[in-house]
Amino acid sequence: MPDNVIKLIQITIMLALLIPIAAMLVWVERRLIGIWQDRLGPNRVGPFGVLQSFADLLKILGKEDWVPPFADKLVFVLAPVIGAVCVLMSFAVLPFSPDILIADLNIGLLFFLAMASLAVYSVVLAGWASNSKYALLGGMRAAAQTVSYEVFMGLSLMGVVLLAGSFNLTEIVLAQQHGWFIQSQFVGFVVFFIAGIAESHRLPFDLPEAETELTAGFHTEYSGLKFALFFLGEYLGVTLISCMSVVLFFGGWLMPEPLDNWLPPFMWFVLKVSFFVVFFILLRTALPRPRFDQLLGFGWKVMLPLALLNLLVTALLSLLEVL
Amino acid sequence: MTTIPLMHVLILASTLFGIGFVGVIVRKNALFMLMSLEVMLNATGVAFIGAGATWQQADGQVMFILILTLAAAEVAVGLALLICLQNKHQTLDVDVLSRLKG
Amino acid sequence: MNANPLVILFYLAALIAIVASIKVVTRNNTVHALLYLVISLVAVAVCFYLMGAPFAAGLEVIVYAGAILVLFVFAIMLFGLRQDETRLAPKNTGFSVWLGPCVLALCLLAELVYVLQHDGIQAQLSATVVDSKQVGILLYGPYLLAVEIASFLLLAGLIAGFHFAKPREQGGDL
Amino acid sequence: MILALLPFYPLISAMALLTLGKRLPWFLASVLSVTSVLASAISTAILMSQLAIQEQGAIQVTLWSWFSLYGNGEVPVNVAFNFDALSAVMCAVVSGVGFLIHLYAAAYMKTDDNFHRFMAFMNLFIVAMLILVLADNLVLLYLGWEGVGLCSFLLIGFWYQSKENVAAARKAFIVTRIGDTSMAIGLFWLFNSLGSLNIESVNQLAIQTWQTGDNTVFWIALLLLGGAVGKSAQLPLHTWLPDAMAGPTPVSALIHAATMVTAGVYLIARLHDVFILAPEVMTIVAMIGALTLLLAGIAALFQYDIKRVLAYSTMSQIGYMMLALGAGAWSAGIFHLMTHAFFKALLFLTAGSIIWALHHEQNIYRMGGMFKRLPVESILLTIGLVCLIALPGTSGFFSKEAIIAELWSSPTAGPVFWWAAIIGAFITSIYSCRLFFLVCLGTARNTVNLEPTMHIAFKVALFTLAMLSLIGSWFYADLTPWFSAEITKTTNDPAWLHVIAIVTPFIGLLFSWFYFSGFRQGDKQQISQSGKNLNEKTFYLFCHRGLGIDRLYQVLLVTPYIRLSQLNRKDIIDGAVMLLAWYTHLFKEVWQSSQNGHLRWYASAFALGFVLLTAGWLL
Repeated sequence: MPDNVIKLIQITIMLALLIPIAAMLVWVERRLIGIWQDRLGPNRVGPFGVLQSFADLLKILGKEDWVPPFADKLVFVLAPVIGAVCVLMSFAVLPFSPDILIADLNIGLLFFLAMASLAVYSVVLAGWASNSKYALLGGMRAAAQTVSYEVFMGLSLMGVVLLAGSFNLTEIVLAQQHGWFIQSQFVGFVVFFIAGIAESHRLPFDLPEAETELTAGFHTEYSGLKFALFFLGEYLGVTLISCMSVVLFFGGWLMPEPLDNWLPPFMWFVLKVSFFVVFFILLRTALPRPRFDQLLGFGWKVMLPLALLNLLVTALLSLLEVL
Repeated sequence: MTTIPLMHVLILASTLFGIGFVGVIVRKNALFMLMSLEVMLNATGVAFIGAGATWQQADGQVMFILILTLAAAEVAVGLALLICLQNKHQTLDVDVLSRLKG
Repeated sequence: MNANPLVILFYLAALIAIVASIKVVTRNNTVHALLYLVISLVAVAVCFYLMGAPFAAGLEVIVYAGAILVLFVFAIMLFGLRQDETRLAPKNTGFSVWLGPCVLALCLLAELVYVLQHDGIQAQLSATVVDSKQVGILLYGPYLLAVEIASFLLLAGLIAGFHFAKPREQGGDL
Repeated sequence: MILALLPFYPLISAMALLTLGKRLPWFLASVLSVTSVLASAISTAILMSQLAIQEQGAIQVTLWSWFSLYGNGEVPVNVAFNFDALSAVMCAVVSGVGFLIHLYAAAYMKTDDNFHRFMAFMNLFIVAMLILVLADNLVLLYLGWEGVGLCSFLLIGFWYQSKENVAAARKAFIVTRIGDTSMAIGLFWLFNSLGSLNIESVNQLAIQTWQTGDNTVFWIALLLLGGAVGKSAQLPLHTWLPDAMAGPTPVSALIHAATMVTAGVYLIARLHDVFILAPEVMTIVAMIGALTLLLAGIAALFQYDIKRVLAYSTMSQIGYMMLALGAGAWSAGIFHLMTHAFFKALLFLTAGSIIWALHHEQNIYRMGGMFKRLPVESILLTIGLVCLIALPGTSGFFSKEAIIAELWSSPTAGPVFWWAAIIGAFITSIYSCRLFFLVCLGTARNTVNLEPTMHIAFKVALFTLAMLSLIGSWFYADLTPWFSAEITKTTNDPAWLHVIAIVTPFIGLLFSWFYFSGFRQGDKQQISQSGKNLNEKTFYLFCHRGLGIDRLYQVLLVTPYIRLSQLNRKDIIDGAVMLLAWYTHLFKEVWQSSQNGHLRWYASAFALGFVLLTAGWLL
């Protein structure tokens, strides 16, 4: 069973890497925003404050694991775990490079979508189990928002599936050898990326946790390790969406011919992903938060028709063998 | 590789169906009845997929997709009705909501 | 018997599905029941995958668990249904309520199993994967009419849902 | 073409009146309804002149094919009209007298709220009556027959707000229904035997098919006679007519004196070939006529309502017609029908005028002295009564004498019937005198102010009718040739018969002159005593109530029926039906209890059904 052992090792390495990366993203975000806003940000712990996240981690681990007495205990505990697990599971189907891939599922894309849709439960159940007004409102917002945006997230990806002819992510990447799908699927990418932001509840779509309105939304009652799990989930989500964007629209580990050999494929992948992660973070500083009805209206009235149109045009063009 | 006998799949489907069925009959709460109905629908899906897989035909999955559509429409209408009932009668107890009797 | 891990996984998932379904039916707490339903559905999705229907498995999770049941959660949140309040009614407590339906269901099950046994189904599930492309070709070929009908059904569901849930000016009847 | 449209002018008018209703002003409505009948009358006149010129005995027209009795085109029943001598006379009476009565009614009913409805019904009646007399086949005849029955019902109950009127209308309808049922059976039988319903062919086929005295034809004739008896208010179905006087007076004049009640006479005359084949029935007809004429005459002696006197008189005169028919004197019967229509319409309308003038006073004991108060009406009434009594020179004289002359030696009648007719004539003159004395002579026992105006329409109608009553016999068309199957007389009558017949009315006059001297001189005591007697003395009461026939029916039929229905309140036959209902109800209870509205119950029922079904299939 050497095969299985290799897989196990890969999984372990993946987890060992991903969780610290997610933790580091917190620091990256704070520093970057600090810089953009012309201030310092965390810079005391370690060089440039690199160890800030570890300090936070230590602090969180030291806190009392407290569950509010009015909460539904089982669901309350389960909710953050679902979130983190779903996001982590999605990474299993991501082809980081031709070699580094845990599960080469033939329905990889569907699996990603499935996990994304299951991740809703995390937020919704957290809001419900907390048994408090703000949390419930946050949960309901999350449910409405996620269900709405999930629809055209799936639809926007169908153009890619159509062109690649497969749900398998590796095959999708390989299909981009002669040109990234961003060229033909620019609209699809825009829709997907916006939906991705909404799915990971990042600004400007962070209404489920809008602190000016709902204290902290669905995780108002959370603290300690469980709170940390939510946080982890969010940053892992950011990373995941970035990874998916790269895989689906930007050729994954592939690079055009001259650049191809400069770096190993995995490094190209990491570089591309980093770009999107930073883009994600900088979005937060750049955009205001819409009203909730605006959010839903935008989703159903603009994004959904756009995604459908994109799919229709793509289908038509591929039928005429233009693409 | 040992494969799964169709028999077992069908027994799984029957069992799920039976469980959902008991739920529909026993539960008084319309919401639970709806959930039990979902279990039953799901059981039929299992049977279809099992049959489709046995003959390596996609028809089973097509039927499953149709079931899925049905379930979606059913739940949308069903829940809307439940909300109306809740607003009007402040209860979802189907034993109380028996005004349509003969 | 040469136990293939995937086959064992199938039986495991089936068992989980059955147990979770039983929990769905017996729980008092709506959200707990719903969570068990999600677990049941995901377990069934695993079964689908192992039965060589990955597309169906994906749809099961995305559409069923990810959309339809979220609708349930949404509804529960709107109602504020924490517990099944109907269980407080004196009539619906105890074993006797469950007895009749359970016997009925067992009869049904016994009959079904008997029929299956009687017909002597020896077929084995083939390990071959029926992928989404085949499904798609079938859907938009011979089943096109069914697709159209399903789309009408969904439209009807949309309109009905909208009609029922829209706020009324003054206590309109159902 | 003229014939085709003949019955339909009043129909158009009736439709217009019913649809436009009160939007039509009185003048337009009355002009419409009256002229429509006038149009029919003029058409009749034109047709009669044509008929006189042309060779063959009838003008025929087929409008459309109504239906076919076997559904395959065989034995078609057409809406077709046949205008022959008999129809011509009837048409002339119906449309002519009908026109005059319409004219009168338009003025008489002017103030009524439902004037339009009234005139529409009247028009409708004329339509039905014309269809009846013109019908080429028996089905169409039956349509008209029932149509006039319906209109009669509607018009008797015209003032439906009053309970008695409704009861009278119902009575008329139900009693005539008995006759109509009998007639319908007779028609079915006739068709079954002869395979045709066309009147002409029926008459021909009857002669070819049956021997005289055949059993079948006896029963058919008897059944048809039942219809005639019902419609013409003869014994034993006569009881509805006096009550029918509850309707407005023009209705009494038109329907219950001049036209509809003579339909029975017309029917028998029309099917004379059938009746001739059944001499026993002819005798029965004569018997019925004789009995009715005597009974109605006696009853007329004891009435205080002027209209009821006239109603009984009508019955009595139709009795004469029946007598004539029974004796085979078709032509005389029809002649009397015509003259009777004239003078009886005149009598009714005059009575209506008097009633109108006296503010709806109908009791003759409260009249009196009308010669001074209402001279014109009184003279008209006198003319009518003179005709009724059949004093020589009047139209009634000629027609009645014609009948009486035929009786003695008729093979189906005989001396007994002759004597009955003579006694009837005697009684006629007595009750006529009584009426005349009580109304016109003596002193006024009613001091109300008279209704002032006598409408011009009244005058036209009344004077025309009076003229016709006096000289109506000039129009006597001898139909004898037309009734080819006239029964030949066996012996010549003795001369003294005529003398007695002519003298009898005068004897009656003389008798009344002395017997009713109190009435004549206005002896108030005697008059009021006589009025009281009608209500108090048993014999008077008995006669006043139509010789107790109504009472007899009450005792023999109505009371037992009511008793029976009370006994059978929980209808036994209905019980069988109710068993079914109960059974259904039981099942309803059972199934209803299953429809308890409990969703879970339904789901369990599903489950149980499925389990049992599968089990059944497995076993």
